[in-house]
Amino acid sequence: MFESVCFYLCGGLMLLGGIMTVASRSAVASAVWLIFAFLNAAGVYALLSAPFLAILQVLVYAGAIMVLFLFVIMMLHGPVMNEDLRSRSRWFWPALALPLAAIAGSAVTLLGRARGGAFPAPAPHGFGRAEQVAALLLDRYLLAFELISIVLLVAIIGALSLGLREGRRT
Amino acid sequence: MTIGLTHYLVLATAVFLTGLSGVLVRRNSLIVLMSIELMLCAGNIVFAAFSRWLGDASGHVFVLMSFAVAAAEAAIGLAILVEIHRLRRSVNLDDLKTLTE
Amino acid sequence: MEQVTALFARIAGAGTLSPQLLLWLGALTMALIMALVMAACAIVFTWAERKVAGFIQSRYGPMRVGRWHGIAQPIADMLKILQKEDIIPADADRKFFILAPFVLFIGSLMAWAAIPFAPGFVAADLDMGLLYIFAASSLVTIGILMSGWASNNKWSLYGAARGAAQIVSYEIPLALAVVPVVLYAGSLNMTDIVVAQQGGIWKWFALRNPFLFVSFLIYFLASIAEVNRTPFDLPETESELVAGYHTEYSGMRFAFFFLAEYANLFLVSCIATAVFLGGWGHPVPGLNFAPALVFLAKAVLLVLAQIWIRWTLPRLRVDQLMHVCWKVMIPLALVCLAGSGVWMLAFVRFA
Amino acid sequence: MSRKLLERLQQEFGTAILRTADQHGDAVIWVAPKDATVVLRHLRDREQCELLLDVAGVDYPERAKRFEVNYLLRSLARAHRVRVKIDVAEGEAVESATPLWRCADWHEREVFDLLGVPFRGHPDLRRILCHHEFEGHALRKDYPIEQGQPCVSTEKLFGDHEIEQASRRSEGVAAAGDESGLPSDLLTVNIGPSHPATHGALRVEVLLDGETVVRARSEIGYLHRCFEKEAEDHTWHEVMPYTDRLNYCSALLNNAIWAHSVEKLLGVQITPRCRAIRVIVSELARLTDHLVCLAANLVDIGALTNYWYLYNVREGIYQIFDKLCGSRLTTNYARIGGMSHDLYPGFAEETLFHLGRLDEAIRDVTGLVARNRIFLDRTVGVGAISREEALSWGYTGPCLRATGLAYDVRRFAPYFGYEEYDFDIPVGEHGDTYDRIMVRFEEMKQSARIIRQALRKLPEGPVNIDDPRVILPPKESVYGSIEGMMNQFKLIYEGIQVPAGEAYGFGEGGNGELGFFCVSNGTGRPWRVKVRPPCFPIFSSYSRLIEGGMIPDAIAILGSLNIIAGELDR
Repeated sequence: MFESVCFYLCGGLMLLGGIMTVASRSAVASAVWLIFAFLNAAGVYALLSAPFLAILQVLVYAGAIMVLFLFVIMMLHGPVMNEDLRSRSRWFWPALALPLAAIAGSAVTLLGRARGGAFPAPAPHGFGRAEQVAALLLDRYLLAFELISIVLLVAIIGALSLGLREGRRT
Repeated sequence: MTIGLTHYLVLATAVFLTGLSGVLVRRNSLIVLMSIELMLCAGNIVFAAFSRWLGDASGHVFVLMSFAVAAAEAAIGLAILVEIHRLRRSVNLDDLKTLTE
Repeated sequence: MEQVTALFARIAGAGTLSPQLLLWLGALTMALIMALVMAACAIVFTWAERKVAGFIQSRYGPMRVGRWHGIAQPIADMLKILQKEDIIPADADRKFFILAPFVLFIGSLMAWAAIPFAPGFVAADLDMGLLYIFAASSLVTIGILMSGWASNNKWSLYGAARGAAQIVSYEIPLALAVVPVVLYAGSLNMTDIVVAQQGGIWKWFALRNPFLFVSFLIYFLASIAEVNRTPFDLPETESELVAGYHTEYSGMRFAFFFLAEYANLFLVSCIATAVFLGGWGHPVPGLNFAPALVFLAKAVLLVLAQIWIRWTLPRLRVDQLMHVCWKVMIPLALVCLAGSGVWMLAFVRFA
Repeated sequence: MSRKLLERLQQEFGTAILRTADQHGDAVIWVAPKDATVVLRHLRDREQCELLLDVAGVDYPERAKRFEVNYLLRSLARAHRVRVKIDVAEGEAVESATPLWRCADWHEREVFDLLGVPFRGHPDLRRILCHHEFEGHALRKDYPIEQGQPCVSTEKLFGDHEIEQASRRSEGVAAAGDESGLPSDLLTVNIGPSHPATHGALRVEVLLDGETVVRARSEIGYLHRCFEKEAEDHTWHEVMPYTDRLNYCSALLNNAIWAHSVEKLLGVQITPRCRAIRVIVSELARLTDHLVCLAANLVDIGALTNYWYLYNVREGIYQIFDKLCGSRLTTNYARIGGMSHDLYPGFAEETLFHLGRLDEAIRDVTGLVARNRIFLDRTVGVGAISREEALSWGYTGPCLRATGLAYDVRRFAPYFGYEEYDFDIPVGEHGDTYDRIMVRFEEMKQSARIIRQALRKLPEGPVNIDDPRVILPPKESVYGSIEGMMNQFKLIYEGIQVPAGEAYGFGEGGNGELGFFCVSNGTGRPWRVKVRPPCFPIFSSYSRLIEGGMIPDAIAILGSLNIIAGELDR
């Protein structure tokens, strides 16, 4: 019961955040709604017995990625962007309504028929904790771990080379 | 009814499609980037949900990878956007059609 | 927290409340206590800051309100600030302008939940308490950015941009500096970390090995930057950016910024106490009375040290700030991490 | 000295030099507007007149060529003091001296603003002290002194085109053709007129690329209150309290130098005791000036505590002033021909006590900052200016000495008997913010040294000269005799009758050479008083100093230049 309430709360708010992200006129409002959605996503992770992911979700998304977004929005002459009415085409609401309607329909039928694929009762102890994920990451998925480092390294170098604009200095 | 895998999948799909419609409909490239982040997030929920269903934390590793990709995407994407803004004074996708013309 | 839940259970009578409800009630009560403690600390520290500043600057500081050394000054200040007119600039983005101080405040409030003041005295004894604290305090950045943006003032915007860049950058050495401790403690749980340091001053992580001591210094300096205090007070430099991101705030909303600043000051000191300085443990082995007081004493000492630094040093320039972070602190923190690892392999026997 | 120079000039230029004169040791030459640039260039290049002190315009409505423009030149190496006079009629233009001296820019703008004399070839001939909506020219004799003009709009200091150009330059993409018409990437920010770091009402409009200042332009005049116009409407004596408000951090220096200037015009010699008192109070005022400047500058850099260490001493000196003059800030202590009254008993002991505290404060503060890494990073190499450039910008005082040039009026042209005192002239090396700060610290020590010497050999005797034309009679004689009564009446109502003539009286102010160019037509009121505020030319170089630096640098530099708006805007 408690879990259901939490799920509908977090899930519903996350979806709301997502919709508002897409629907907001101003980029700053979008970003703030997206942060809201991500915070609720952290709640969803917690419900899925993935506390490590939940905390990382907040740390990485809310603490770093979205800060970067907000930073860039503000630096790019935000006031102009606020009034950018063209940024939402008139197909917007139909385009948003269609998938949501489809989802609602399928959800009703799916959940109405099946039992919702109940999870195997309580997750094993230590499931989704930092220790477990770390053990996996450094053992079975070492390649993934290395890939992550390479992706991040490339991203750092790429962002730096784009940001430094060396060729522009006279 | 207890909350199960299907619920999470439905939620993830809804979030994913919301993000997708954002990518398709919005013209402000910053918001498009944000919509992509939303889609990635929806994918992560699917990973985590199946991980829970199967009782195997391997899915979490992939979520971590996806975090890294999302962070890298944001960093590079925003760097490119800043650069475009410098050259064009706009981040509106309709203004960035030089190649098609 | 167990004590609190037990208390509730006793009041309501055994069995009348479900365990889950009890858990939530307990957590809420603890959170409330924490919020009150935090507000009280913040208020006391405003007074302490002024007295210490006065002492350093060969003057008295507040002397009038309250009988002894202006002890009631913070209360008078609070009353005054509550009565001030609440101004929202005409061109401001109203929603975000109103929301920003709360986001900032909640960010620092949430982090308090995982601080273990004494054995069992912790609102939420999370398995990943340390990570949780970092995650919660990262919300502060968003509050700063929102306030700077919403004020629609160029100085605010500059302050917010500086603040965001600074806090995001300094979070890296801050986090890297505590990793060696996690290595030693083998846990992210705050209580576990503190328990691992019991048994006298030589058990404290800051003094376990030279690398950890350097890590502690890095943590301490980076935490000053995290809370925007001199010499790292660039987001709100009065002489440059008027008041930075809270230039346009007044009255109650400004009080939120003000409180959050001092609460954060205390928070980072508490984290340092728990992570590096043995938490509630006495420096002399064998003693174990008044653990909470010991914890508070250490944290307050760190706060005083931060105040001392603030009134002694000039402030850095933006580029120098980033230089210190990226080219000095982060490499040094990495070296300390590696060094601690090697030290552990070489000298520490695993139980 | 000046005769030889005048002879040389006459040989060189012949009839181009219309007339010459020697006024109080200043070589004065009259030239026609068309020859002005040639003569000025010759003076700069051949006679080493590297310093353009001031450009002073005087209005003589009854003359055919109504305006007289004075270029006040100074040669540090050869000790020349030259004044080049150019007579122009209404609407006639003077060739601008901006190619010769950078500081001519603002000085000529001031003449243009207040008298309406145009300058040909001036790069930016706009109003400077009066606002952009002002009509007429305030210092013309036919401008009514009561007529005020309100200003209702702000002036944008940068046009869109300039912003676009600066933006291109900062990005280095000037070659790409299709960029034009796009809004600029630079952020326009106003530092001031009310900003915590301006310490007075100044405005600097900066174009920022991130934190970097790409272009800057400053605007002054927010505190303009027509000191020079007021002076023309008051007797020589009544001007004294107005001088308090020029550089309000060192009012006593202004008092003393004003009195000195008028005495020069009168040709009177003050008593030995008066000279010693003036030296003492001048140096005390210099101390307060430097203390305020340093305290404010350190606060701007973030070292807040030093403020109290320095201000405690200033407070002590202000208490001395309070006892001595009856007020702390606006002292009004000097009188033409003497002082308002003698020192009070116990003055020497109190002063020595506070000098002891000064030494302590200097030790404390330099101990906190002088070797502090953050402080060094913030100040060394920041806002550096070379010796040549500083001279071209008209620097004097500590800012010039920071570049390594030991020019001090107290040594160059001693007055008040400064030649009798033993003191050093501290100099810097790089002309950066650090040097400016350290030069001021060292100068405070030297000032203390001078004060100690002066107190030790303070001569006895009268403070005021014995001259009923200049000095008010004692009260007994005012109430007791008809002569005394008449004397008092004449001096108060008609003022001191100063013989017709011109004199440029100058001394070492807190920020540099403070001068009063006084013109008398033989009546009790000045015909024209032109102040040479030391920070006026220094502030004109401010934009140049901060361009390319960051906002925090700009703030640190502003503090180290010690811009006092009261003196800047007059």
